[in-house]
Order: sequence, then C-alpha cells, then structure tokens
Amino acid sequence: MSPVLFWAFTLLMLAFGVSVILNRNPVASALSLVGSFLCLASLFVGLDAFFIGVIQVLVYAGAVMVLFLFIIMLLDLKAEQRRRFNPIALVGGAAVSGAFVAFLLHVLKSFPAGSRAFPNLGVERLDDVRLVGFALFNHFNLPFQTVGVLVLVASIGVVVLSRRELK
Amino acid sequence: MQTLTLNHYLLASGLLFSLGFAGVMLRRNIITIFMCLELMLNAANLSLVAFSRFHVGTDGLPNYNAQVLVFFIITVAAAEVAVGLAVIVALYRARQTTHVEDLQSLKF
Amino acid sequence: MLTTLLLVPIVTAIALLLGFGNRSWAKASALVQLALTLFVWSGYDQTLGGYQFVSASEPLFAGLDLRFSLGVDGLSLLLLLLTGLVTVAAVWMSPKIEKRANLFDGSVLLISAGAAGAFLAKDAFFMYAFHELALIPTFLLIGYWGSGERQNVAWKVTIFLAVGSIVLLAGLVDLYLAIPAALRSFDLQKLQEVAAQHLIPATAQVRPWLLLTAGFGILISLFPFHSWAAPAYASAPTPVAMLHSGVLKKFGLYGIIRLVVPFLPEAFKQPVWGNCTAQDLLLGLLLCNILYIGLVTIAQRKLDYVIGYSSVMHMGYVFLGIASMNLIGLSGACLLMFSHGLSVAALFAVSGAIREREGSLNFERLGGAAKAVPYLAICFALATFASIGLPGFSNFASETLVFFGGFQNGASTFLKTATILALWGVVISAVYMLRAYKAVFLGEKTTAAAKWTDLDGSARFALAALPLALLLAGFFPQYFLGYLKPTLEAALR
Amino acid sequence: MEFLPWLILLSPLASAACILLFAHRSKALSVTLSLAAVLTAFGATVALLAAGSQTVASSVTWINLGPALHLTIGLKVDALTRVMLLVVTGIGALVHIYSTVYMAEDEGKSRFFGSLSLFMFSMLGIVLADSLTMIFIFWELVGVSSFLLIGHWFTKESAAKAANKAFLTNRIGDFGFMSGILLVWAATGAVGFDAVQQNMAKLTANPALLTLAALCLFCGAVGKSAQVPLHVWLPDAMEGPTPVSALIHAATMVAAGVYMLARLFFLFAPSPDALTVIAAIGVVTALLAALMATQQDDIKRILAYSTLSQLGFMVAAIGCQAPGSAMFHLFTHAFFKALLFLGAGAVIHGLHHEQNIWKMGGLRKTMPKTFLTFAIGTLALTGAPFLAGFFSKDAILLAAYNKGPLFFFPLLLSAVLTAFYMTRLVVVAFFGEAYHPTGHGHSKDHGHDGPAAMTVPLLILAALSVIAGYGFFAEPIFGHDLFHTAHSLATFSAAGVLEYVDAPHVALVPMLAVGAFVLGTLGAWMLYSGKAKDPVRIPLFANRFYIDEAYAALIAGSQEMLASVSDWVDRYLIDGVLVRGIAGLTWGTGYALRLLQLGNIQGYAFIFGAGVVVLLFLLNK
Amino acid sequence: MFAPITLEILVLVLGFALLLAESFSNAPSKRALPKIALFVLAWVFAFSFFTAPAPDTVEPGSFWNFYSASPISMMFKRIALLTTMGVLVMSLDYESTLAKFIPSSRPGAGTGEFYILPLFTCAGLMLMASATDLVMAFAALELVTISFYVQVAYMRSNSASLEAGIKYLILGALSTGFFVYGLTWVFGLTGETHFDKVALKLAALENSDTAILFALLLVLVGLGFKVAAVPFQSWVPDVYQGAPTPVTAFLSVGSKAAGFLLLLRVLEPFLGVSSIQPKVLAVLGTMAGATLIYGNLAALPQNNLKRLLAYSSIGHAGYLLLAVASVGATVTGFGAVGTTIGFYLFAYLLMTVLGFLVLTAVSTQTKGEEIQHFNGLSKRSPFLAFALLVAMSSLAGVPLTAGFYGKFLVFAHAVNAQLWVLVGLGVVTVGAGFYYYLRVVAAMYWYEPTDTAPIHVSSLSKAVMALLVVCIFVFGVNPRPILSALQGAPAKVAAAH
Repeated sequence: MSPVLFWAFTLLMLAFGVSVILNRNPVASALSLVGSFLCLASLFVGLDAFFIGVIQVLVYAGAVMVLFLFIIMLLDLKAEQRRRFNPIALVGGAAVSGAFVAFLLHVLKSFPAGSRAFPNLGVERLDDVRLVGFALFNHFNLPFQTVGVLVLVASIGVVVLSRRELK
Repeated sequence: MQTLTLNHYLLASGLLFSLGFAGVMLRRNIITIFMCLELMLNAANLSLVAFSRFHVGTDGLPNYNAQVLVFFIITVAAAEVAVGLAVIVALYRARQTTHVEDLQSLKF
Repeated sequence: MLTTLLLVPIVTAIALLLGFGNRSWAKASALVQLALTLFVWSGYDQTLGGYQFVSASEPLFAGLDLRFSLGVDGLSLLLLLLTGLVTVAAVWMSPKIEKRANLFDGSVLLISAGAAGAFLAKDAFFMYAFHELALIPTFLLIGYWGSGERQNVAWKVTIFLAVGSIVLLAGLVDLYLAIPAALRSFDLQKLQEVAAQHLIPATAQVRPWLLLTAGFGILISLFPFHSWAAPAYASAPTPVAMLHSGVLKKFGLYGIIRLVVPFLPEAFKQPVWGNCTAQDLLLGLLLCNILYIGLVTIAQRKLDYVIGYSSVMHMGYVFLGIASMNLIGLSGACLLMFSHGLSVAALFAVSGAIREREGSLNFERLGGAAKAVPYLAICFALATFASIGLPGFSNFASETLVFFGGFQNGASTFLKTATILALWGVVISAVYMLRAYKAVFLGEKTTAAAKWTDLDGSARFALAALPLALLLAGFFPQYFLGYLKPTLEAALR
Repeated sequence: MEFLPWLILLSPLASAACILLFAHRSKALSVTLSLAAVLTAFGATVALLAAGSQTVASSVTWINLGPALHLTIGLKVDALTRVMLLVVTGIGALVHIYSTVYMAEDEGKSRFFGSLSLFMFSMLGIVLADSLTMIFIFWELVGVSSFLLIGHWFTKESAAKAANKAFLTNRIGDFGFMSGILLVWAATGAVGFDAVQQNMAKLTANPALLTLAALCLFCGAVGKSAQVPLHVWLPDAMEGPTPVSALIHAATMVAAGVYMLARLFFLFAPSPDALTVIAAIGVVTALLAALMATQQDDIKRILAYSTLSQLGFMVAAIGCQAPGSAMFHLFTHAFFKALLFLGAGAVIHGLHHEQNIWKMGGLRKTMPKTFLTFAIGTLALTGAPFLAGFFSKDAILLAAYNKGPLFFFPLLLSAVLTAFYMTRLVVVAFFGEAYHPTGHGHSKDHGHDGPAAMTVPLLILAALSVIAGYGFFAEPIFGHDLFHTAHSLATFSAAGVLEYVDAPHVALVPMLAVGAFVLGTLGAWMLYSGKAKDPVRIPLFANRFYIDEAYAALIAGSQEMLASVSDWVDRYLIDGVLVRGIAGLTWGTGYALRLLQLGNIQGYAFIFGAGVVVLLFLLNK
Repeated sequence: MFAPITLEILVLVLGFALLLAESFSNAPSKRALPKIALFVLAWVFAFSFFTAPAPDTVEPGSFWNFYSASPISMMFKRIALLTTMGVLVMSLDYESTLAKFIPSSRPGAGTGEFYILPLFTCAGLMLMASATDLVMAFAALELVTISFYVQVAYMRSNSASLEAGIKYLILGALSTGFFVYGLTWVFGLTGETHFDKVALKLAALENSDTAILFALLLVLVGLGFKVAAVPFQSWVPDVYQGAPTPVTAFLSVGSKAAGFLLLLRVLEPFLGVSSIQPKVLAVLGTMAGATLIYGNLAALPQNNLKRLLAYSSIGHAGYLLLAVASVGATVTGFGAVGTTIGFYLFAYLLMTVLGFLVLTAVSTQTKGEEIQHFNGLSKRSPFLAFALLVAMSSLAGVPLTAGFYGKFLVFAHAVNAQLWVLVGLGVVTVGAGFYYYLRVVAAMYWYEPTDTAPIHVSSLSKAVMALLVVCIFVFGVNPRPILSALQGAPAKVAAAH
C-alpha cells in the first residue's frame, strides 16, 4: 500500500472516530462509525487481508450499523440536548487517554520489530479466502464451534431480553 | 514519505483504540458508548491484521492465525452488540432512558 | 483413646446444637472427658517419657508431613488435665440459661474441645487449628449471653484473636520454612528431634521469633496486646471466662514452649533493635504485664475486671519463666500455666456465681458476703491465696521456680533485675486481690448480700476440685514436674 | 527420733485440714482436734528435749530438677530450734486452752481453731525449717494464718482492714526476703542452711553482694518482726481476738524475724555494714515504739507498742552481734508478753470488750488473780531485778554498750520508757476507783476473774515469767552452748568461722538498767496515780508520729496515683488510641474506599483507565 | 474411558436438548428443566473421573492444540460443573422472585432460559479451563461473558437487574477490548497463539521488554476484570447486587475460577522471561495488595449481604492474587501455586455456593437481602442459620473449615516469597474479614427476629446445604482428595514458578 493511501485512510478513519465521540446525535455518530470502519476495511485490504476487509464491510457497515440505526430509530432517540461534557470527566478522560497514548508511543519507540518494513510475501496471488477458511475450519475448529455456541447464546439472549410480554 | 513500517499501523491502531477508550469515558448515551467500544475492538483488529501481514511464515504467506482471530473478534463484537442493544431496549422499556447518569441506583 | 477423648465433647456439642439433650448431657460429657483424661494420665508411662498414645493419619498433603495426629507427652497431659478439671467446673458453674440453653452448653463444650484438641494434637498445624475451634462459640456466647457491653466486647475479642492467629500462622510458616527442606515436618515429635540439631542459623531465628512471639503474645495477652482480655473475661458468661482464661489462654504459652523454645533459642540472644536482644524485649514486655497491668488492676473497681486484669498480669510470670530459657524457669512456667488456669477458673466461677446473685460486680454494691455464702467465700479465698502465690498452692511452687530460673547461672543482669521487679509484682497482686476479697466478702454486710443463697449440691464438688487440685500440686509439685521434665529437657536440648 | 519433728509439724496441719474439710460444722470437734494437735506437738517437743541435745535432721524432696535445683522440705532440730519449739508449743498450748473459754460464744469458733492450728503448723514450720526456701514457705504461711486470725471478726470493717494491712506489710518484707534468698542462691548455689554456710566463701568474696543479700534477708525480719518502717501493721493487728494477739503478735510469730536473724547469723556476721543497719533499725524501733506506747489508751495497743519496742531490743541485739542475747530475750519476752496479753484479754473479757484503760480502774479488787499475774508480767517486762526480763534485757544492753553509745543510750531510754508506760497502764487500769460513765458509783458488773481455763494459763505464765531468766530453768532448754552465747558477742574469725567471745562485763550496765526501771516506774506512779484522765497529752506520740498517715498519703500519692494513671493509659492510650485507633482507621479506610463506588459507569471506566495507566507506569518504572 | 471433551459436548447437548424441549413443551412449569439438568450434570461430573489422558503426540488440526486435559484443568472443569449445579439448585429456590420480574401472563413463563443459559456458561467455563491457546481462551471467555450478560440482565422488568446488566456489559466489553488488544500484542510479538509456543518465542525475544510488558498488562486488564482485581473491580459490587442471586453466585465462583486459571496460564510464558519477572511480580503484588485492601475494607460498612459478598469476592481475589504474586519464589513444599489456587477456589466454591443458597432461601421469604433480614434466623430456622454460620466461618478462614486451608496455603506462599508487606496487609484484612462475615452471624444469633415464621426451604436445597456443610468440614480436616486431584500428574501450570 502506498504511504499516501495509508495516511489518507488513517487520518480519515481517526477523523471519523473523533466524529463518533463528538457528535451529539447518535445517528450521526453511527454514520461516522460506518465511515471509520470503511476506512479501516481499506487499510485491511492494503495489508493484503482482502477477506477480512470484505467481512468488515459486510458485518459492520452492513449488519451492525443497521442494528444500531434500527435501535436508535426504534427508541426514537433524540440528540443529547444541552447535555454538555462534564468538565471533570473531560479532563480526566483526556488525561487518561493521553497518558495511554504516551505509553503507547513509548512502547512503539522501544519496539525493535516496529521500525522494520513489512516483509514481502512469498506468493504472487493470495488465495486468501481459501486460506482463511482452511485455517478456520481445520485448525481452529474447536474455537470456531465455541464461537458458534456463543452466537447461539447471544441470540437466545436477545430473544429473552427483548421479547414482549405475552398477552 | 518513507516506507510504511509496522509501527505506522500500530500507531494508527493505538490512536483509534485510545479514541474509543476516551469515548467510553466521555459519552453518556449508552448506544454511543457501544459504538466507542466497537472502535476499540476494531483498533485491535487493525493491529492484528498488521501483525498478520508482518509475520510472514516460511511458506511466504501472512500468518492466518491472526486473521482467524480477527474473524472471531468481529463475530464476538457483533454478538456483544446484539445482546447489548437488546438490554438497552429492555432498559428503555423499563426506564425510558439510555443515559448512564440515570443508572446510579446501585452504588457504594 | 485420644480420639475418643476429643470426640466426646465435639459429638455432644453437635448433638446439643442440633437440639437434642439438655444440660445433663453436657455434664456427662465433661465428666467423661475428665475420666478419660485421668485414664490417659494413669496409662502414661512416665519413665518412658515422650509422646504416647500416638495415633496418626496418612499425610494430608502430598509432599508435606502434615497429618491428623494425636498424642500426649508430659506437658500436654498436664494441660489436658487442666482442661478436664476446668471443663467440669465450668459446666457445673454455668448459670441458669433461659433462652436456647442447648446452644449455650454446646458452645461451651466446643470451647473445651478446642482446647483439648490443641493440647492433644501432635501436629503443629492441628494444634493451631483446634485452638480456633473456640473462636466462633466464644463470639456467640459473649455476644448473646454476656453482660455489660457484651457485643462490643465480643467483636473486640474475636477480631483481636483472629488477627493474632493470622500473625501466628505467618510465624508458623516462617519457622517451618526456616527448617532445611529435607527435614520439614509438622509433626511435633519429629520437630523436636529436628530442633535438637540446631539447624537454623542464629540470625535467621529473629524474624520467626518476633512473629511467633507477637502471634502467641496476642493470644496470651502479652503487653501491649492485652486490651482484649480483661473486658472479654468481664463480659463473658461464667463458663466462657473460666475456660478462656483458665485453659485456652494457655495455648499460646504451650505453643511457645513447643515451638519457640526448642527452635529459636539463639534468637533470645540476638539483637532486635540496637543492643536490645529479643530476650530483653520480652523481659521489657513481661515487666509491663506484671507491673503496669498490676497497677491497672489496682485501679479496678469491679471484681470481674480485677480478676481479668490479674489474669493478664500473671501471664507475665509465665513469660518470665520462658524468658529465662532454662529448665528451672520453664518448669515453673509450665506448672504455673496449670496452676494459674485452675486458680483463675475458680475465681471466675465464684465471681460468676456472685453476678448471678447480685447482677453487678461493682465493689460499691458488694460487701460482707462471707456470712451469707461461706462456701463461695472459702473457695474464693483459697483461689485468691493461690493466685497471690501463697505456699501450699502450686502457684507458689511454680512462681518460686520461675524466680529461681531467673537467677540461675548465666542469667543476664537484666534478667535478674527483671526477676526482682517481677517479685515486686507479688506484692501488687496481693494488694488488689486482698482488696477485692475484702470488698466482696468482708466488712459490713450489704442488704442484698444478706439474701444470697450459698452454692449447693454437686456444684460444690466441681468448684472445690479446683483449689484442691492446686493444693495437691502445691504439696507435691515433684509429681507433676516429673511429667514435665523429659519434655522440657527435650525442648532445651 | 526423726519422726518427732514431723509429728510436731504435721499434727497441727492434720487438725487444720480436718477442720476445714470435715469438722467445721461442729465447734466441739474442732476445738478438740485443735487442742489435741497442739498438745501432741507440745508433748513431742518435751520428748525431743528430753531425748538430748544432738542435732536431728531429716528431709523429703519437694522439687527436684536434677543438678539445677533441688529443694527439699527438711527439718532440723538443734539448740536454737528447741528453744523456739518449746516457746511455740508451750505458749500455743496455753493459748489454746485459754481460747476455749475466751472464744466460747463465738460463732466462728471452728474457723478460729482451724486457723489457730494452721498457724501452729506454719510457725512450727519456720522453727523446724532447714533451708531458706522452707523457712520462706512457712514465713508466708504464718502471714496467711495471721491474716485469717486478725480478720476473724471480718464483718468489722476495721478488722478486715487490719488483716489486709498486716498481710500486705508482711508481703513487702517477704519481697526483700525472697530477693535475698535468690541472691544467696545465685552466689552459693544452695538454699539449705548448712549448705549455704559451707559455701559462705563464695558470698564473702563479694562483700557488696553479701551486704545486699543480708539486708534483703533482713527485710523479711523487718516485716515479720514489725520493725520500723514496716511496723505499722502490728498495732492494727490487735483487731484480732486477744488470744491471737498473745500467741501470734506477742510471743511467737513476731519473734520469728528475730529467730530467723539468729538462725542466719552466720550470714550476717561477716558484713559489719549489714549488722550496723540491723542494730540501727532495732534501736530506732525500740525507742519510737516506746514513745508511742506512752500515749496510748487502748490496753492492747499499749501492749502492742511494747511488743514492738521489745522486738526492737532483740533486733538491736542481733545487730550488736549478740544473737544469743536476742534469743534469750525472745524466750523470756514470750512468757511475760503472752501473760500480759492474756491478762489483758481477761480484763477485756471481764469488762465486756472494754479496752480503754481510762474506763477501767480499780480492777485490782475485782479481778485479783488477773491483777497479780498482770503485775508480775509488768515487772518482768519493765526489767525489775530478779525477774526474767531483767536478765535478758541486761544482756542486750550490755551488747549495745559494747557496740557504742549511739546504740546503748537510746536503748536505755527505751528501758526507762518501758517501765513508764507499763506502770501507767497498771496504775490507771488496776488501781484507783472503778470508772463509771456518770463519774460516780460502781457499775453493776465491773469485772471478775475468768474461769479456771483462763486463770490457770495466766498463773503458769506468771510463774514462768519469774523463773525464765534463771540458768537452772533456761539452760537445760537452751543447752549449755546456746545459753552461754547469751552473754557473749559473736565475731567472725579470720578463718571465716563464727566464734563467740565473752563480752567484757561492765558493772555499770546492770546498774543503769535498774536505774531505768526505777526512774520509769516512779515517774509513772507519781504522774498517774489517782488520775481519772490523762494529765499529759503529746499528740505526736499519741498519733504514732503520724507515720500511718504519712504512709496513707504516700500510698495514695504513689501506688493509687500510679494505678489511676496506668488505668487511664490503658483505657485511653492503649485501648483507645492504639486498639480502637487501628480498628477505626481500618473501618474509616473501608468507608472511604467504598465511596469510590459512585455507581456511575463513566466513573468506573475512568477508574479502569486510570488503573491501566498507573499499572503501566509501575511496569515501566 | 471418555475423551475429556466429551464432558463439554455432553453439557452442550444437554443445553440444546433442554432448549428444544422448552420451546416445544407446553408445560406451565419449567421446574423440570433444572432438575433434568442437575441429574445429567451429576452424571457428567461422575464421568469426569473416568476420562482418558491427552495423547502424547498432537497432530496439527487436532483439537488437542487448543485443549488441555491436565489434572488442574479437569479439576477446574469439576469446579465449573459443581458451581453450575449449585446455581441450578439456587435457581429453583429463586423462581418466585424471578417470575415476579419477568412480565408474563402465566407464572413460570419466560423462566425456562434462565435454567438453560447456565449450561452454556458451564460449557464455556469448562472450555476455558482447558484452553491452551489464546484464540481458544478468547472464544471460551467470550462465550462465558456473553452468557453472563444475558443472565445478569435477565429480570428485565427489574431496573436493578437491568442496571447491573448495562454496567456489566459496558465494562465487560471495555475489558474485552483491552484483552483483545493485549492478545494482539502477544501475537504480534511472537507470531504464535499457543501458550507453549508463545513462551518459547518470548524467551527468545530481545530488547522488547517494554512491548512484552505492555502486552502482558493489557491481557492482565482483561483477566483482572474477570477475577475482580483492583483497579478493575468497580463493576463487581453493583453487578453482584443487581443480578439475580443465582447469577451472582455463578459470577462469583465460576467466572473467578476460570479467570484465575487463565491468568496462571497466561502468566507462565511471561514469567519465563527472566528480565521482566521481578517487575511482573511487583505489579502483581501491588494489585494483590490493593485488591486485598479494597475488597476487605470496603466490605466493612456494607449492610446488604449480596453487596457485602461482592466485596468479599474482591477480597478473596486479593488472597488469590497474593498467591499468584508469590510464584516467583523457589520450591516450597506447599505444592505449586497452581495447586493452592485450585484448592482455594474449590473451597471458595463450597462456601460461596452455600452462602448464596441460604441467602436465596432467606431473601425470597423475607423480601430483602439486607443483613438485618437475617436477624434471629437461628430461631426461625436453626439449620439455615447454622449453614450460613459455617459458610461465613469458612469464608473468614476459621480453621477446620475448607476456607482455612486455602488461606493457610496462600499465606505459606506469601511468607515463602518474603512478601512481608502483603502478609501484613493480609493480617489486617483477615481481621476485617472476621468483622464483616461475623456481622451476619451476629445478626442471626444475637438479635431477635421480627417475624418468627420458619423459612421454607425445599428438601433438595436442604440436602445440598447439608452436603456442602459436610464437605466444608471434611475438606477442612483432610484436603488430600482435592490436592491430589489437582496435582494428579506433574501439571504444567503447577510448574509455573
């Protein structure tokens, strides 16, 4: 991936991220989130992870966002009215996040592998879906089954929690 | 512009993670908080994919273990969101609110 | 045999707690316990010495010599006898309980069982564990049936003792770990042999010494950890005060003689702070116990507090015997544990009986009771005489030994000075005990006292057994010392 | 032979135990047991005396811890013991007999005789003891029996107080005694008298230690024999029944201190400093007590102070290196002082517990036998020539004379005062007119002699008071050697052996003694004859130099104040600040910590994040 | 002999079967579900003693790459099974309360899933106990977490339950975020996900200490959240208080147990890096100290028993962390730290389940969970009072109860590791523990009841309580069965030091 594209998508992604936080209207936040995730998907593609990039778009932009928007609409949520940030929370939150970033920079600086460029791939074309699928269904079978149960539990949960009283 | 290194991606991912984290601490609307949590998980995904690409195996392929993990993370995140939103719906029905400051009856 | 001895009170207590039976069950259990103790005593071969009647389970931990094992040697036998005697007296002297009598009696038996278990255990871990069996029953008994600020006191004593136990636990482990790995064991008999090899370097002995002394010290009410004792005994129902001050408190001293003396003898000579050696530290603290607490006792104006504080004070003498680290002093300390247990139990028994009659133990409301309740007065007088160390009672023999121990060859100047100062404590104890005796039993008779009824029935025998045992041991201390000597010699080896 | 001492020792113990355990419900049985015990002891003593003068010793183990410590209960009968045995059992027997009447109506009669038996046991134990520890054991036990007997009428506040006071004062002395024993044991490794004597070299090698040990041991005697400054208990002890005062607080127990000093004289002799202190204490006691006695109105108290004063003489004699004289005086004093107390008891008994001499008067007529015996006792005490007291007091004065004028003249003055106060007592109580509250006429029942059980002991004692000083009577009892030492001084030879050298006999001393008797007697006679109330008032003497008050203030100021301070410290500093402080701090911390739990999700997230940052910081430190 | 994974499969199959049965049955009462589940789980528990060991060689693609059947794993599986059974018994008692907060026309409707979800949680816990791979650990952990989200918020017309659900959800997701980010870094540093391979790679890494520590810390955050370690404990009191009582018990035992086992597994590779070991231990020690203090001291002023137990649960996490922080010391003779933690948690299981059983029974009837609702319980229901007395004594660490051995071993390790400051804190907190546990005892035994009607308890609950009481005493005297089950073979975790 060319650095230009990287910087463009990264900055856009972060900008959308900031927008998620700053928007008072949940709908706007949700849409910003979609934007951020689309940029992220582009970065994935740039890292030769095409399948994951596609999944990212499908699952997040396609499913999760719809879910968010759906709930926002369902509950008919309005924008936060005059609900300003609590200054103490703002300072505290910013300080904690800032400190975290500072530590992160410190870690990155002293991380020897970090300053190395990405090695070249040994193949011309990545048979990426097949490879991921192979790993997933063969080697990672057990965790995969587990995640399947997890999804089942989640759906039971959703049903249980949101079902209406049986009149 | 110099060549892209692993650190570029890690930094991007870290910043996104921090943004999400800051959002969790700052926002009051539970739905927005959930969005911020999604940001954090996706930040992790970005690092993972970068690491996957970085750890090219002897066969010359990216390390797909990481991508499988990303796949799992996306699934789990979706499931979490589903359950979370269900709870929010139940909460809204019971209390007509989605704001965290209305949820302070359990304390001390 | 010993298992039966241990199980009798426990099983009876459980039966009582589950709602079966009544006080006569408790009485029967106490008698059986005493009878079994005497049987064991008679079956113990003094010429052989060492642990007898030993029974042991398989190791409870893989790779760790920790077993459920019981056994008696001369020292534990003596304390077992103390437990048996005091338990009988405690059960018989229990006040009439209106509410939930079975819970009361069951808890009392559990305290006794805890003490008996601690003395019976041939394993350091279970020795520790059984002692705490008494903790919760004590909490319940003081809090529900106590007098005065019973609930505050129950909290205080329970938390104090719990903290003490945990410090002790840390000390126990530290000591255990100080032993070379191949020889580690919880078996007291094996530990005795290990200790005789003196494998712990002198400088490494100080920390476990401090921990164990602090831990046991809290249980024994060593200054400055004493402030639980007097209020606890004052508030506790009669049998609890008797068992706790008479028997249970001896556990700490027993533990010191079992563990600190044999394993950490060098620590006594090691500096802990500047030039102050551990022995000096202990002497300083025990002098506070004797002199300072003695003065505090003088200031008390309630019988139960006087006895309670006096019990704290007398612990100083036992410590003095231990601090001298020789056969004479330790023999005195051990015999004093026995003697003090009996005498303080008798004192609490009588003071409890008076509380039952008067409802208060304030000196201002008492006086001249000897006319109305001569039997109680005589028993109290005998116990008083014993407790102030009059010849004829074994307290005297033991205190004499303690003092001689403090002057034996090689005693440091501070030890000798401390002994002399401790001797002054004998005067102090006479001051407050006689004052208390006079305030309650002598002088003008108060109107209330005139209506009291004296102790009667079988309780008389149960109570009288305590001073009589004291007299017996006072006249023939050698009989008891003969049992103690092998144990103590082994500990000092 | 060997069983006799044991019989002497144990028969009263058996009696006491039987009375405590079985016989306390029957007065008659108690009396019988007690009497039988004391008569057995007396009989055995006589048998022992008759058997000759060799030393008898036997012992059983009490505590044996191998080479480290071996304490025995051992009996040793030598000349010194024989004297004391006779005094104790003899007077004891008489007092027992006397008490059967005196205590006839008392509801605590069984207890009284039980305690009396216990006392006999303890006292005989002191006498027969062969070691320091054993003497200490019985030393304490006489304290207990004395406590029981002084407090016999325990419902009287004053009696209960006096009992406590006696016990505690003695305890203070015993503190010193035990310290001394420990010092001696630490130095010589022995506690048996003989063993200590054999190892004296180890003690004499360190003169300072020896003096310290000697003075510590002497403390025991100070307490038991009521020497200044521990004399305060004895006058108060008169709260006990009078026979008790006669036996314990005049003839036997209080003399135990002197006996002990004589017994351990080998230990004191090498330390001139200790001896000087002992002599000084004795002299001071003799003089102060005599001064106090001159202004007392209570018949028993006068006798009590007199006892104090005479004990001072004896102790002074020890200090003047004349243990034999001390024992001799102890011996004679026992008879006449017992006689005086029993006589006083007869008076009190006859006057229905009237003890104030100013409310007596004229008893000479109503109680002739009592008067006669009392007069003999008084003369013997005051040192009238040819009575027992004359000889023994003379021996002491002689020893004091040899020690120095600082010791001699105060003692002589004491002798004058002795004659003075005793004559005052006799004149006021027995002569003159009988006292009547309204000032004239006779009360209906103004005394009468007691029954035979009371008068016979008086007569026996009166006879003894006359003859006890003569060699024909005393020498067989003392044995030749000991009787001889009564007139000699002890010195410590260069070889480290105790020797007795005949004191240079100064003719002046007996003359001065007679002069003192005459001066005191005449002075008192002239001053008090025919007076209805005391013509002289010296508050300082009457109030015993305010020593009791000073002690009370001292105790209140030191012990009680220290006690209150300690109590305060314990209550507020140790329990309050330390214990409750730690508990409160813990609770408070808990209370504060739970406030972190604000219930706000964002707050929690913040804590979460801050935690991460802090841990990151810690990891990267 | 069964393959160990049969156990998880059986539990899952049971879950599916009951789910189907529930949807197709018309029975008004759902009480049969938990009873069947209990019956089957008991069999599964029995089967767990007859499992085949892991094969010596593991082929690629086999589930053995993710799955361990070491004794300690098996023991934790049993802990999970027993906890689930206890929770099911509790749920039966809790039915009336539960039904009240689930709006429905018929009584009992909507409660079926409440009995079924624990089975899936149980399967997740069992898988977690066996996880030897980061991916597997993540999947199992999330299975557990998500099922807990649902269960905590289950009483959907009870605002406390919902509030607890939201709090748990948000903070749980936050911790998942950190955990995942940490996993990312672990993978990034090593390129591996299996713990053993990670260990090898980590030990070979150079100049990456800062990054390794960063990765470890992020993982620790996620696990610290699960085990309720300070500073990630803040959800615990609120969630425990708001959740349905059986779920609270489940959270308290199951979640903590699996979390600790995972914590040990994760720490092992990191402690293998000698250059960072002291720092890691220091941070663990700090966390242990803070957790001890926070959990035990903040419990002192609590009046709500459930909330009190939540703080106590934090406190116990502190003791367990104290043991974890002691792994650096050399061989002790007390067995490995893993064994200690296993035993501690087993004892904790017994006493906590017992405590919650009584709490459920009493609070259902007295309509309250405050300590004062236990006043005079010893008069109303002596057996319940005695059972709670035993539970509280064991929690406080009175000897001759199972809880004491746990504390004993923990202190032994701490003393061995010379962590004197922490031992000192431990002394203070044990004292505090006695205070707040015995407050319940005091209420039951000292005070008079306001209502003297006896508390009704089903005979099943009673039997379970009796069994637990007996177990607490039996294992309090003889811990050998549990310890040898944990040590069965030289377990890998056991060699964590």
